[in-house]
Amino acid sequence: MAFLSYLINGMGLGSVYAIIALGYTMVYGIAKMLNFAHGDVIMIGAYTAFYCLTMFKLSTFTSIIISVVVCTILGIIIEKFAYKPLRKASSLSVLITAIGISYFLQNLAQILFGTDPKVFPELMRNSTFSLFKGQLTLSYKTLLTIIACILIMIFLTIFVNKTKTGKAMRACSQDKEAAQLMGINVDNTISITFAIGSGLAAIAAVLLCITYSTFTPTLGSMPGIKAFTAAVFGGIGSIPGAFVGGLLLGIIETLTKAYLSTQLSDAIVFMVLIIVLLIKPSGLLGKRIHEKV
Amino acid sequence: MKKIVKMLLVALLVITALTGCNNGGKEDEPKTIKIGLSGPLTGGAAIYGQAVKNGAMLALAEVNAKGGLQLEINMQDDEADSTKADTAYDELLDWGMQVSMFTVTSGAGTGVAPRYDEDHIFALTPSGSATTLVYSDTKVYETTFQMCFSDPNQGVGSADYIKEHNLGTKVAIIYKSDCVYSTGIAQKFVARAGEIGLEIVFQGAFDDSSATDFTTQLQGAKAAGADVLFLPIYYEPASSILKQASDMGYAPIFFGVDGMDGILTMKGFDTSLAEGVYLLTPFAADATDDLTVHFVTEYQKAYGEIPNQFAADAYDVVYALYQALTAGNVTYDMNAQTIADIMIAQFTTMTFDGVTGTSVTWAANGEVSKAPKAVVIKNGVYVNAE
Amino acid sequence: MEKMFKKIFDKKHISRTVSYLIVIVGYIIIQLMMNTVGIKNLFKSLLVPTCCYIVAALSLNLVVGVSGELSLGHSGFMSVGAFAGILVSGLLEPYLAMGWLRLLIAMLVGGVIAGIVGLLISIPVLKLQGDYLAIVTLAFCQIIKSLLNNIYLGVDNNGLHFSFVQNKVVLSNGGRMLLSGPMGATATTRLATFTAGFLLILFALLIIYNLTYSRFGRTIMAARDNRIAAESVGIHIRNTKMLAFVISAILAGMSGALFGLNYSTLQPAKFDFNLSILILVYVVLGGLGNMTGTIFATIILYVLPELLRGLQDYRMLIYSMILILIMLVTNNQSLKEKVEALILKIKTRFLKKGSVAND
Amino acid sequence: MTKLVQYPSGAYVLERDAYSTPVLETYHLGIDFGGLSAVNNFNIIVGPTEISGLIGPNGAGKTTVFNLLTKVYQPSKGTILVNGHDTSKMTTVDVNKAGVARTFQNIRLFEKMSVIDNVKVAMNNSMHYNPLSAIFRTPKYYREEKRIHQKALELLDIFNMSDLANTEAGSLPYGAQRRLEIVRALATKPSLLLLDEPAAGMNPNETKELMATIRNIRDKFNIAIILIEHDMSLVMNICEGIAVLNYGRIIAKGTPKDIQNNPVVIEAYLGKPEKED
Repeated sequence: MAFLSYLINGMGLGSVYAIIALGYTMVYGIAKMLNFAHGDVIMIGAYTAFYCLTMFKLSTFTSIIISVVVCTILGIIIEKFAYKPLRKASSLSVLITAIGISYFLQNLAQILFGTDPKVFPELMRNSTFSLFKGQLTLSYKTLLTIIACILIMIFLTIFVNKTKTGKAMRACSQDKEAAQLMGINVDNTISITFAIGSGLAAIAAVLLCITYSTFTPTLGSMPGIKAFTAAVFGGIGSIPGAFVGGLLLGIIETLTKAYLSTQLSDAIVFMVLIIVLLIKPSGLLGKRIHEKV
Repeated sequence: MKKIVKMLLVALLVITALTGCNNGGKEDEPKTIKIGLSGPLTGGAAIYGQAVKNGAMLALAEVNAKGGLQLEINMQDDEADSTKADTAYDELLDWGMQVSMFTVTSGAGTGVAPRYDEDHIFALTPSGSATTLVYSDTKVYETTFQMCFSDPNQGVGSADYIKEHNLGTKVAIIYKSDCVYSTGIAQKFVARAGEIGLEIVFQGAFDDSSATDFTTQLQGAKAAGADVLFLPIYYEPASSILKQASDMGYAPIFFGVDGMDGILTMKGFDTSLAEGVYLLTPFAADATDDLTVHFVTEYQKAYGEIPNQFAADAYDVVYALYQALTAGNVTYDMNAQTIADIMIAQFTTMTFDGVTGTSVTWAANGEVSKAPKAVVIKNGVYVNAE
Repeated sequence: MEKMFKKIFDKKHISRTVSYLIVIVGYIIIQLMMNTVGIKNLFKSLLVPTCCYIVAALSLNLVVGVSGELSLGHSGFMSVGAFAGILVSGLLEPYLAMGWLRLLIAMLVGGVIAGIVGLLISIPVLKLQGDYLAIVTLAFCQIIKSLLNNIYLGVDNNGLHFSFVQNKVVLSNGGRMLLSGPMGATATTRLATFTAGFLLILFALLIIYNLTYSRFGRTIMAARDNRIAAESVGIHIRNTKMLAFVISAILAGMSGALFGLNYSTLQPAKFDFNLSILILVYVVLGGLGNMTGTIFATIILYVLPELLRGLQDYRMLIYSMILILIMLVTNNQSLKEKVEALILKIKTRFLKKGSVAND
Repeated sequence: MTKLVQYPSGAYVLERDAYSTPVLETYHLGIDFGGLSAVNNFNIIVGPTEISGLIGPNGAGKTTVFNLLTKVYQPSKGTILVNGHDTSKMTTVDVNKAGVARTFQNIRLFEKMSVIDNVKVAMNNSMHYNPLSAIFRTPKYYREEKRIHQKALELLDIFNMSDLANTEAGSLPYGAQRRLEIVRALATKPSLLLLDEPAAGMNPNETKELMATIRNIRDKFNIAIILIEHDMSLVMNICEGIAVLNYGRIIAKGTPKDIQNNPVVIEAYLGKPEKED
């Protein structure tokens, strides 16, 4: 029974990774850049929701919406001012800039909000239920996280495959120049991708905060890197890949913590990343791309 | 080439600007004893640093008002980090520190303890409880002393208390593996539990990078059927643990040590979660002796909150230093090394009465003789558990 | 003699000469000041770390600037070097009284071990390119930190005692813990000196410059400038990059060893991702491939905020802004032109005023 | 002037090369990109002193052939022999060591390095000192560096570029960049030189000069050359054998004269006659 509860918790954690991984995977798929600042957008989302709830005493739903809006705008701003001018630069320069943005947000938050941990307000009280005659206790929060993740996946898959914007995104991810020739506004499409990824980050932020209860300006960095691992694991550019990668990574991490060692769980998660990259660089569900000469 | 010369000149200017202040230019006759202190004023342990600062400043004002020996305290922020504490130490040296209140946290203090010893400067920590602050595997630091009871004492005390009062039969521990303080207590606790026949069913660890998610450890403890959860950690992760345990419907008896102190003043924390939590502390704000009543009222007047044991320890440190400085006839112009010799002689022989204990004495290795007391949180305040 | 003089000051080697000069002159000035007027303790305590960061930044510049691969795990090599150095120094302590010799051995061992780790890591890492390569170096840095966090090592009369994950080391009387997991090394004898740091910088410069101005440097840069062309003229990219990577790891390891022996307590968590980024900022501000710039950038960015401690809270914020701005200006043509025009404008105005004043 | 003889396999080589090992042989060479066959059943034999041309309309797969020969792409099928050695297990680097050097359609110089350093990079494999020797500047380092410096200058001199030795390669004029790419390729001492559109972007005078240079290279270095070119006057002038590629297949092979009169080639280039205006 313990195993089952670890497994479900792992899926809860994995769902959060999956939602964050979506942000990475969509942006990487289209802009071919690793948006290192994604984790810090999550953090901004958390602070926004926190202040909406505590300082302005807004309702949970309004707070989440505001947080999503703030993150979306932030994502677009970051893209416009920092990444767009570098569209033709080497990947080294873009990555360094992204790291710069990440540190900028993190340290700005440290100065604005302080480094002391904030306690996220309770949104769901006494939220457990038992199964199997009390042998298995589950929290609604975990279930909520998993369900939210599945809904987002379904929504995004439909969006990317059925809508015009979604199709434009797929076209851009395959060949930007060709897409431009076909009359697709590449810049706008990239901005929309950033907007969606960042909006999802806000949802991930709230989900992270209701499970962990306290958070600091470094909230996003570790989940960010791990979610990137999940995105690579599942195959970068692939939405179902992010889902599978996220879930697997969450489960691996939780089970390692439970049965091997808490202190080694990070090492094992990163080991997974390295092994995946070496054996199957395109990930579980990704496609291989040829280099042009 | 010109550019290079210019650059070199600028560099030279910068360097000259930052030097030479040490022994150049005789200052006016000193009129205070300079006491250094470093502790976390920002970061995850900031509540401790702030409490120590408040307690120390309160005592400082009272002591100076007596009109006798005048003291001065300079507090540097070290964010409870050993390297930053090292820089803070240098800053204090440059300031001309004669006596020190050492560091607030054990982690920061471990790094600078050998430096106090090498430089022969007397240091009395209010709250750094690890043994590494007063001795290492190979040597005893002559000049460093503690005001709080040491980690082994807390570990042993906790185990004994749980056993004697029959709080539970199966004990789980969650500790922070990269913290001297936490591992020190946990190790002693486990050893003592073995001696007195207390069953430990689960040991979970976390470190700085995994200090947010405790569900796995809690699930482990729950699965092992633990009815007492021992938490030799700081209040910040402890608050998350209490929260996450309540989320998963796990309600053992929580038992903390002095690091748990401060949880009630944590901003935004739902104090009802801490209801029934036991913790060890040498200081109970509801005590009725004159000293404590005086301290608590004055503290409340000054800072608007009930002091925790960190504030109390710091308050005592200033009084203890004052007592020793006066008794040893220390003068303002003495250098730190001379003062250190006098202070060591004083501290190993004197008895001190303060808010955190009466008839307190110190061993030659710097450890204090004090017995930890257990309190339990009821209706949001500490109540003596006896 | 004249030829030699010419060689030292000719255009191609001038930056090399300047960096050696700066280091030597800086050392002499600081030594003189220490022995005459005396300097603040705070400043004194910054000397060794500054040297360590300079060497770490120089070695990272070999990988990022010269070889053109973004490594985000440089602090990992420092970490390996640091703890290897501390261990060696700790083990030798009862047998070797001469501090400087112990320090030298510790630095060499630290460098060699970091080099070996670098070699092992480079095999998988260099199979990848670009972002993936960067993220894998970051992953390795985390793995190194995690592993070091779990090593418990003690020594007593019966020899070494080792345990992994949980501290099961039991020492007989008089034994010492050399590494205690996440708490790292405690009660280390501090051996690091400013002179050692100075010599290490010179050594690093010697290695990096001599390597750069050799057939190896040429192939490393060729592989960076155009991978496919380099392969077409028979350059083995992976071996070439591996050389840069391993030498960089060795130097980082040596700087780590010096760093480790500068503190009595050191935790593995000190060498985290932030440190890697910090060093990267020094490299980027100093200029990719520009060693003199790296030295200046490190001194300015590390020492100034430490001295002006009020600035410390804003340090990383300022760093990150510098990082973004430099990348934007150097990589975006229109921004670059704007900034150049601005500099020209300021220059001409400044010069005009200056000449008027001179008249 | 040129005369071809037929091998038993059916391929043609120059008469003067008939009794030496061919520098390049390919049999049934082909590559698929995701199901699309870009090059198919490509068979040629090149003798050790031949200048041959590879022509064909845009997108015919010419550069892909070069990429296959230099192992930038791994062939899906077929064999490549360089100087009689099978290259199936070789990488780009190995192929170069076996004697194939090339230039690129879109110039690929080491732009931030000086002209002479570009050449020295290519000479790297003929230098013998180890990293330690470089770091501690042993006599061997100085000896080798001096030798290679001399050799690089000599090579540049042949192409009248020795006075540009210390210029940054990226700042050279276009024509000089093309020339430098050839010098760099020659510095690896190849037995087969692949030139990918060497005359692209050149004016008629430069092209004329280039023709002389290419002949000169063959005579001086005694090597075979294959060039991809759209400038027909150049191809017809200097090539001794020509292969025409269309849709990834060789549609004609022979001497310039044969090719000029081949109706299949004319059709490939100009389309079917009746469709013309």
